[in-house]
Amino acid sequence: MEPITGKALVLACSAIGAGLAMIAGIGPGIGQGYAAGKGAEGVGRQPEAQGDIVRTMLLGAAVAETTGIYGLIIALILLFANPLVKLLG
Amino acid sequence: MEPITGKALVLACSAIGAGLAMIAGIGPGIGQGYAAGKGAEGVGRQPEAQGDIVRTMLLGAAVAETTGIYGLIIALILLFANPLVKLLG
Amino acid sequence: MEPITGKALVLACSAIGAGLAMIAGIGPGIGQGYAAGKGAEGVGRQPEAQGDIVRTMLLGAAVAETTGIYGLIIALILLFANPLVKLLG
Amino acid sequence: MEPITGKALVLACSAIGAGLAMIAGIGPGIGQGYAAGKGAEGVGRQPEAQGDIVRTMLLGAAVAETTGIYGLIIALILLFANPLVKLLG
Amino acid sequence: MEPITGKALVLACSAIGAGLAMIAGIGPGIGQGYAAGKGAEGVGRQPEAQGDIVRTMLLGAAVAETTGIYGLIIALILLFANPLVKLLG
Amino acid sequence: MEPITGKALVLACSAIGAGLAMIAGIGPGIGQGYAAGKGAEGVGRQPEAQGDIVRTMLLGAAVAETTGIYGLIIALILLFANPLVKLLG
Amino acid sequence: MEPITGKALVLACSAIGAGLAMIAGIGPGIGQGYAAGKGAEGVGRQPEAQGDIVRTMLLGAAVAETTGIYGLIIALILLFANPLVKLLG
Amino acid sequence: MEPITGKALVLACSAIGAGLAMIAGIGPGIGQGYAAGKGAEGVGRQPEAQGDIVRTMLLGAAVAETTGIYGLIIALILLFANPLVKLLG
Amino acid sequence: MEPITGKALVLACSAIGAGLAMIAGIGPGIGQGYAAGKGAEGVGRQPEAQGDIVRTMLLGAAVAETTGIYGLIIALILLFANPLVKLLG
Amino acid sequence: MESTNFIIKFLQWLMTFDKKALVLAASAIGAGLAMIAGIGPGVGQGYAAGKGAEAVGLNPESGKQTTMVMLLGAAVAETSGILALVVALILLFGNPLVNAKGAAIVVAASAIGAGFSMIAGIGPGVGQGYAAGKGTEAVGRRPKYQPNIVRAMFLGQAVAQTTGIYALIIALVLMFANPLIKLL
Ligand code: NA
Ligand code: NA
Ligand code: NA
Ligand code: NA
Ligand code: NA
Ligand code: NA
Ligand code: NA
Ligand code: NA
Ligand code: NA
Ligand code: NA
Repeated sequence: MEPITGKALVLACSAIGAGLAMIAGIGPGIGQGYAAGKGAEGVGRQPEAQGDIVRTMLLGAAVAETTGIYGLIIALILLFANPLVKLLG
Repeated sequence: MEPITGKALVLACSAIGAGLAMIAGIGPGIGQGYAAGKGAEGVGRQPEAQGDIVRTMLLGAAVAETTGIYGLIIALILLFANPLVKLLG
Repeated sequence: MEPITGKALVLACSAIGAGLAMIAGIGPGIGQGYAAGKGAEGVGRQPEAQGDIVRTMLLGAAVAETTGIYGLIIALILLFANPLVKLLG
Repeated sequence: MEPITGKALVLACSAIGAGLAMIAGIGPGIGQGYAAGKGAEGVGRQPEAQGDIVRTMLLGAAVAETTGIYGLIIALILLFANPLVKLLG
Repeated sequence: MEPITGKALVLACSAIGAGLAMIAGIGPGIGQGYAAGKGAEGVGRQPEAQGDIVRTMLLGAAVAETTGIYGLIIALILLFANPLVKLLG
Repeated sequence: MEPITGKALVLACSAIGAGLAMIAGIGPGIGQGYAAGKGAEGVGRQPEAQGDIVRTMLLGAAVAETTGIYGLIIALILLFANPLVKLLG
Repeated sequence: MEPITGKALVLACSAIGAGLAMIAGIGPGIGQGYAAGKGAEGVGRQPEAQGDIVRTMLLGAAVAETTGIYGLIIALILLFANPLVKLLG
Repeated sequence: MEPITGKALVLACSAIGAGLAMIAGIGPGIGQGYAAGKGAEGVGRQPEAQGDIVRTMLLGAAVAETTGIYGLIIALILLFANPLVKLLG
Repeated sequence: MEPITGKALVLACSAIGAGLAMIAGIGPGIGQGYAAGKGAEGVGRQPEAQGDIVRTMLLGAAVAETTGIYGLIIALILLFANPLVKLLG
Repeated sequence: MESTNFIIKFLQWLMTFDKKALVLAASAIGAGLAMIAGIGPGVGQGYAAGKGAEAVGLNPESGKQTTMVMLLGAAVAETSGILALVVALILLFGNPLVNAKGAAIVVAASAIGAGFSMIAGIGPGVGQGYAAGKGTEAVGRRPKYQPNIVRAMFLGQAVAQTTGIYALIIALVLMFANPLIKLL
């Protein structure tokens, strides 16, 4: 009979922490979608400025992606390079 | 009588973590829907620019999809290639 | 007397994970509803462009559906093809 | 004295999972309400296009309903055709 | 002395599940309120179209109500016709 | 020492379920507030249509109230006519 | 070591339930604030209609308050007239 | 047999805390996406002011990033320089 | 075998509390992003007023930052100057 | 007596802790929950900031006046954030529950309940900030009607505050005049 160890508890909670961290992705999804809509609207109105509009949209969307990436990085750390388990010794 | 092992706890919390990660999908859903609405509006107003509008809408929507995909990937890792269980040894 | 096994814990948490994954559906619901409203507005203003408007609305809505489908797939996997239980051995 | 069995735990968590899955209904509620508002606005402005406006609104609202239905289906599966309990054996 | 049985656990979690299911009601509340606002605006602008506006608003609001009703039905099933308790045997 | 009975667990979770059900009230609060704002705007613009505007606003707000009432009813049932406790026998 | 009684568990969960019920207050706060903003805007545009605008805003805000009050009532019942504890006997 | 120690509990909850902290990233994602959309719109309308528009958009987006960074810092502290474990002694 | 001490429980919950406090950061992220968008729009329209627009945007964004800072302060107190552990004695 | 029932086991595990530790641990979570209210002022004041920037651009000559209205409205919208901060600081530095009599689990749960309650403050924060933004916009358009506009804005903001006050009252009752403890 192998009981639940401290290591197992840390790993189990890391799975939940990884899932929680991904929720940050709601933000870039909404924001970039807004930018997509405004970009599409702008391109329809000023087709001659399409290059500038799409470039600005993509630049702004790249900025908006960062916190989603932060969440992904924290999740990947929890899953693949878990520093908490190492701390347990 | 087979008690709850550490492995079972990690796998159980992985199921919850996978579910949590999917919540990120709220974002792209809202954002891309906004883009869809703006695209439809634009196409109605400037039918001659339909190609540009739809292309910009789809490009922007592709960008907005990423964090939803991140969530899906983390969920799939938790379900099918769980690194936490391997760490348990 | 049959106590709680590890298998039961994994299956119980899979039920919760499946429920959580469905919450992603909030996004497409809001987004596609926005597209529906913009589509209806556009059709009222430019009845002659109805075909283009509705087609763009539906194309955009299809894109917005994906993360809701991802959530559904993860839930169905947890319920009907649970890989975590198999890992338990 | 009858202890809590694994079956009871799975069924208990299924009740919570079913409740969580229904939360998806927030999305279609907001989205379709937006469509309703835009439809009412459009009908007031272009009464002659009422048929087209209402048809587009209802088509878009039907698309927006799907993720709410997904949530309902997962909840009904958890309550009435629970595959997790069967897996318990 | 009557200890906590599996039946009690299922019923306890059914109470929480019922509460969670009601949260879906956020959606129709927001959406129908939006429709109400647009309807009031429209009636002020085009009083002669009041009948059409209110009818469209109510039709759209009825569509937006469904996911709130789904949540209510799941809650009522959990409270008054709990199929999970029956499964316990 | 009086131990925890199954009845106590069901009643305890009913308190949490009742609290969760009230969260539905977020929706009507936002929606009806939107209607109030649109009504006030409309009355300022078309004072002569004040009667129609306020009537439509109130009709729409009544529709938007329903899911808040559903939540209240489920909470009151959990608190004052708890069917789950009766099921415990 | 002080044992937990059933009564203590019910009261503890009532405290949490009361807190959860108050979350409903998010809705009226947002909605009435929207109405306040629209009212201020309207008063700036049509100062001569100030009376009508503010009256409509307040009427609509009163309607939007109800679900916040429902949450308060449920919390007060849980705290000061707890029917669940009485059911415990 | 190594049971769950206090250290393990602190580390496990740190994993959950780190995940929760990342949720802050929803905000910058939405806000910066809005800025991206407005920037794209502005660049389309006043291409001659592109430099000023993009500079203002990026300046504002940098300000909007801070709370996402705060969340990331707290998560990194919890994972890599956990002061709570040190307090345990 | 060393049991979990009260100190460990307080520190573990402090990690969760710190994570929860950071969620406040959603607000400033959204709000400041909105301000960034409006600032970019304004600068495009009235380039001659760029100084005033950016100054007002930054002043307003500074005001909007405060609650994110409050959350950060509470999290830092929980992590680095935990008054609860001191109270434990 | 070793119970096999996991709920009893968990509750017995909780009871192995000192009452004070249990209450303090719950207070840490309660303080974190209360801070979530800060979402509201952040969104609302950001809206006001955007509207302020817009108004100043459209009407630079009344820039000082519109900025003043923006700050006034935003100050009101800060309320929920301040109230949440105060509740969190009380839980951390002047916790009345630590010395409260009664069952540990009820006292601990009250700290969490107080934290949940404060989350309601999101609403007034968002709403009052919206009103601040609209008020700022309106004053920017028609500066001479500032008194009327600001009066309507404040009146509406006051109405929007109520659910935040209700939540504060419930939190204070749970912390300082807990009727549940007495029921035991
Ligand atoms: Na970012
Ligand atoms: Na993205
Ligand atoms: Na998608
Ligand atoms: Na859909
Ligand atoms: Na519906
Ligand atoms: Na309704
Ligand atoms: Na109401
Ligand atoms: Na910031
Ligand atoms: Na602030
Ligand atoms: Na109020």
